[in-house]
Amino acid sequence: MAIFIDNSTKVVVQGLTGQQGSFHSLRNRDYGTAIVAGVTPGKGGQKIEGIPIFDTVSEAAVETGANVAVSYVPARFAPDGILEAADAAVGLVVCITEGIPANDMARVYKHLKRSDSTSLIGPNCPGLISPGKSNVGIIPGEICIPGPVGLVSRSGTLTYQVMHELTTMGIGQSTCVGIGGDPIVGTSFIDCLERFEQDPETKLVALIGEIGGDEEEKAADFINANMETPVVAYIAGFTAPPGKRMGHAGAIVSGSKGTAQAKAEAFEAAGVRVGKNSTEVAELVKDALASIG
Amino acid sequence: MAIFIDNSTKVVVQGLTGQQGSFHSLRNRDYGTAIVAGVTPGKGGQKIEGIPIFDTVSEAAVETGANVAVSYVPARFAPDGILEAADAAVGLVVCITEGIPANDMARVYKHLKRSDSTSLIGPNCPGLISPGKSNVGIIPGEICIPGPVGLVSRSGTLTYQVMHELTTMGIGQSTCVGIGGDPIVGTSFIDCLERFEQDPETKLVALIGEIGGDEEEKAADFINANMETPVVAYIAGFTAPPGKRMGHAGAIVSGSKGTAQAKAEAFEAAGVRVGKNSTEVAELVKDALASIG
Amino acid sequence: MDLFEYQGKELFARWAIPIPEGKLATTPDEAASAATTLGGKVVVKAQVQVGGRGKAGGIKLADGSDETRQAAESILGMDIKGHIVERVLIEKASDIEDEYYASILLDRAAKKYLLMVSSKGGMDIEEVAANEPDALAKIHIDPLLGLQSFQVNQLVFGSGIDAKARSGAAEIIRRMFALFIEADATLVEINPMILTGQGEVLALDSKVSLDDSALFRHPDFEELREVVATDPQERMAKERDLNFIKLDGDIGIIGNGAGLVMATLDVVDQAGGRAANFLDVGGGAGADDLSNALEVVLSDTKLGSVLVNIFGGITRCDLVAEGIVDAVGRLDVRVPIVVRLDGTNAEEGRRILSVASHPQIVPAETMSEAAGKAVEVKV
Amino acid sequence: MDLFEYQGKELFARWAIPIPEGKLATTPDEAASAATTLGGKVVVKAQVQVGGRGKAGGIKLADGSDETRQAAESILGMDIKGHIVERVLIEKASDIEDEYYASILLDRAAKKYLLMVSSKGGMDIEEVAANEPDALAKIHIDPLLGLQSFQVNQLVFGSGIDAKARSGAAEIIRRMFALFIEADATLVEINPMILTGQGEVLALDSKVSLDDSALFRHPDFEELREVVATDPQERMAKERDLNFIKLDGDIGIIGNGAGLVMATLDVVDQAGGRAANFLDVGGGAGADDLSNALEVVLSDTKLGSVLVNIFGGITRCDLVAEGIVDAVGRLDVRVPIVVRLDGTNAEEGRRILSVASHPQIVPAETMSEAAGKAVEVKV
Repeated sequence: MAIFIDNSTKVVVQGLTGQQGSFHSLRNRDYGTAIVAGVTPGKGGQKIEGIPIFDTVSEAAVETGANVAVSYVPARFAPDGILEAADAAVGLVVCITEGIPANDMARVYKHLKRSDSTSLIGPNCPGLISPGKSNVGIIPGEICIPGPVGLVSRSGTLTYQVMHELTTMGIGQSTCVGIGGDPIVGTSFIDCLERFEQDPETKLVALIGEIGGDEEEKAADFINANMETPVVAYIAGFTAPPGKRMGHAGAIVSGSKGTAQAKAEAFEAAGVRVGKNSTEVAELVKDALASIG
Repeated sequence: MAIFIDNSTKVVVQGLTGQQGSFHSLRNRDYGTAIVAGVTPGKGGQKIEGIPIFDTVSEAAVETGANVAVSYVPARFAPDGILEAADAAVGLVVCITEGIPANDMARVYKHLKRSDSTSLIGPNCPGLISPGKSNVGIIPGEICIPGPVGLVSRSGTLTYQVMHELTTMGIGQSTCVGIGGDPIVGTSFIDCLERFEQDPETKLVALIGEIGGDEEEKAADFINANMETPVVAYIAGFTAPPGKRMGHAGAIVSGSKGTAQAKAEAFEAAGVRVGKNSTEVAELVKDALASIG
Repeated sequence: MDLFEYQGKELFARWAIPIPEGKLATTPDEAASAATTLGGKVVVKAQVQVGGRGKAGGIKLADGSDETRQAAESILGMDIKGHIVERVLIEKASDIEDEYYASILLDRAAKKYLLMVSSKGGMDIEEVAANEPDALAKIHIDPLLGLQSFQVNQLVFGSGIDAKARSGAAEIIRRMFALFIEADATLVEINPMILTGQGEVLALDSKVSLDDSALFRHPDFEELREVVATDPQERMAKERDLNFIKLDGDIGIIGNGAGLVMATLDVVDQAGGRAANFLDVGGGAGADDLSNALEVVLSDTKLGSVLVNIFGGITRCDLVAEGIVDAVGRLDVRVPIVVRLDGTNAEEGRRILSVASHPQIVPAETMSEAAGKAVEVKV
Repeated sequence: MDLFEYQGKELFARWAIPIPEGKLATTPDEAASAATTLGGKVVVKAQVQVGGRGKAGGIKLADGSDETRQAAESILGMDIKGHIVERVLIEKASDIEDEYYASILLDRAAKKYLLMVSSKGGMDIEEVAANEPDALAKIHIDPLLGLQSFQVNQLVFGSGIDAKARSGAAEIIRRMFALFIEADATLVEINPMILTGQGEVLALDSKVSLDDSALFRHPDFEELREVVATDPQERMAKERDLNFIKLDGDIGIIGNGAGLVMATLDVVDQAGGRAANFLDVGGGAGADDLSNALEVVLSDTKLGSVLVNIFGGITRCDLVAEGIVDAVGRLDVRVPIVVRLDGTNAEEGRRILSVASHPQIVPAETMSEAAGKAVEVKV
């Protein structure tokens, strides 16, 4: 098992005919992911490297049985793309696109929560990988190996850093999910923790947070109340100054809220050990796995 | 028992300071209904005939424990009033107001269905009465007596006509609900049938439909599939010409759809006897009650 | 409120939905001068709110002002299924390469907007739905979310319209939706929507219904309404704020509440009569309303009798009776008026009528009895 | 993008939110002439994007052009918490009867908009929330449904503002919401919102942040952005499309990905150093991006060293190395550049750097080692 994606995953790509979409989707396919369709209105009937293109997602889903959509379309078209994938009932939508206006996402989020039949990962996220099974998005598959650690993160390259350190130590991963760094993302830490808790393959979870918002604090409460699976955490941004937006639209410390310190304390209060840097996190994971036996 | 309203009902009136609102609400109070509050922004702190006025519904609900809101506010303000009552979580909103634009109701309906914690009866309806217990709206209480018949109708005065005939025959009613004649109303025939089916006091249901839409057909299917309680029906508009809007915005025959004939046939196919006029319906009710014993 | 084709097209123009160039004419001379202004071949189209005007000879092609004048002469004044043609629309003839269909309405069953596009235009859409479902794309629009671009794609690709027409059709769909919402329409239909030889997509016909309840948001639509209500009796009712529909029988009907009036029509039918109209005086009607209602109904010269059926709730039967007495006093009443009063203050009402003892007032106890009498006493 | 008070008020004016009459001035003479035009008493307000300008002497009352010139002279050029005052806003003095607070922002926890109104204006709203919760009304707005009238009522009645201010405040709330949505703002705050002796309600101050991601919908906002980016190094980064934030240490930081760069700042701190900046070259950066990034970072004359921390994914470490070699070749590099490369093509990248063997390039194996070295080699 794994969470969200596995060997049964069939992916339809929104924006496959674009530069980013084709580059990463072909990499995903090389990894072994079933990329079954692309969608570009007006290019229906064509093929890209053997992958059939459709005019609409619903047509693609019906024809190919795709159960995951991944979107690389430009920010101004991406909200419509998410809604289209949800409307086609593909079940999981992964939106890699960054720079979607917050108001657009607020509306999309509200709409998706009403229907509840579609999970959205992202936007502004690297996607997710279940090592050895399926890779959807831009995470480099080479730095992962299959194993017992579930990883969930708001960040991209920082996640790679942690995955790399784990892999270097010989510790594999069940699924690594980049939930995205925007103020509004479809899937929260808690959504992933819930799934990891249910996944028999995941023996331990590493959570990588960052400044801004209160998702880490909520995750700490959730872990405390609901999780048997051990969790270790890492927070980026201890030295970030208040009021500055640190790259991610969501990464901003407002007043006394959203600081890395507060988040680390929340985790520690919930019995979650917090690493000070990526190397320390990897060490904590190693220790915790050893103690599980 | 009864459905929707009974002795525990406490009503907040939106538009109590208006002419219609005060007239009917005082009549409702004379009937024995607990009219606990009125809402008129800017008149908070005043009293109308001993009933305290508040600036907002939420304040009124908190202060008085109101669990039903009834609205008499003008059509252009009524959608906002429904949303306000839903936001204040009063549980049941009865909107008497007629002439609300269809687009406004489409939005309100969608919003209410998302939250699901509030039932709306109406708009453009006479309200409802549980004889001897509570009367909310404009139905004349004098023409009812308590008894075993549940009554649900899209019409106003036609309902009075049927109630009157039943009462004259000595047959009482558990609850009479006017669901309203607009194309979009909050509570459907089925919603009421479901409740009547669950209500031990209701031994038989009389359903009064009219031309337009397909709510009667859906009700017939529902009765066939889910109801033990016997139902008799009556449809108005056998002689209505196609394409003309018969008073109610919802009462219009489009092409071959929505005719009284089609509705009557749907009911008969579901084993529901259909009266040709109000007297015949009352007779059918009497016969059916007699056969229940 | 159902609009004429030319009124719908005025709205199309305001919402930037492309239409053929055209002009309205009420006389053959106006039509001829319109043809001159437009130049080239034109189409002369009867403006009536009923289907099948083409088959009835209400649409003619003409070349030049003389032919146009002749066409207008033959069409103006024509009776198409009971509708007299008072106006013709003169439009530049289009070079039609293909015909499509597009519409939007409120689907009351789904409580959502329903958008439909078909590659088969100029036909009855219910027929297309039944016989060629692949040529019809239907989607529902969430009222809170509104029309999304992907839905426009689903319509243009799903309906199978020509690739050349896609972008033009997509633009029209977006604008139709904007018109539907912003003008508070209940129906916007374009049949046919055409692709021209020049690659343009145009609305060749228009069918637009507006939500009467939303007119308060659109004071500028009042003038559309004035044109729409052409029947003198209907106009008279509108001026008196009465809910009136003309029917083709000879028994005038007055009641309170739409459902009760519909039921009254049915009971009259069951008694072997035919209603001359539907008239709902509404809730809480007073003496003036009743008096006005009788005035409107009695203005129909083909009338044989009148049935007044009132169940008092908010409406008080004593006031109803006063209104009737007032009306029979001030009007020349040549037919019997059967009156049935029940509910609030019914006894007092009956007393008032009996005191007035007007020869044309016939009291009745129940609805069925009233219907029977109305048929019986017809003159 | 955070706006200056006067820019926020320009938007207020466009969305019909009442503000005092005012003029912007960049010199004492302009200020004096503004005072003359406005007439009467004026307020001279420093335009800086930092709180506490009042206590710092950045707001002065003046009567007539001479006093205004003097006030402007003392305020222009002032350093308020590191912000140099380049502009003053000259506004007609208001007759303040009461002070309130109003704001709207996106509440990321609730995923809804949060509207707040308080009868306690001119104070820190978090303090009001903590100490006088009854004076603060908060409501969430559903993004699909939008602001409803009843919610406006809940705010004006719930906050306990004066009855005289209710209708003016209600109107401002509606317009704030329209501005928030239509301009794609992430924050609109009015503190204080005042009631004047004449019964008007005005926005006396403005705090507006716009969503950078939505600027494509607002090409006319580009000019606001030009004024906002005043720091020369930040402007240089913006021209090169780099995500840059100026900090106050002496170690320049370059990395790929916001999370990784934040983590790099932390590791430098743990190693006893202080970062001079945050610079994220983004995903898929090429040689030019790296070369540009180094140019921007090295333009800081107070720098002691630079740390380049790259984890290659889409980004290729060989291209990163080429960019570094290019930069050290064309720039006058006076500080050591510690480089750590990992991930895609890392070995090839390290080889390129080693071949170039530039005296200022210091290789490192891991993030921690790199941070340690960057502190160690500082000049």
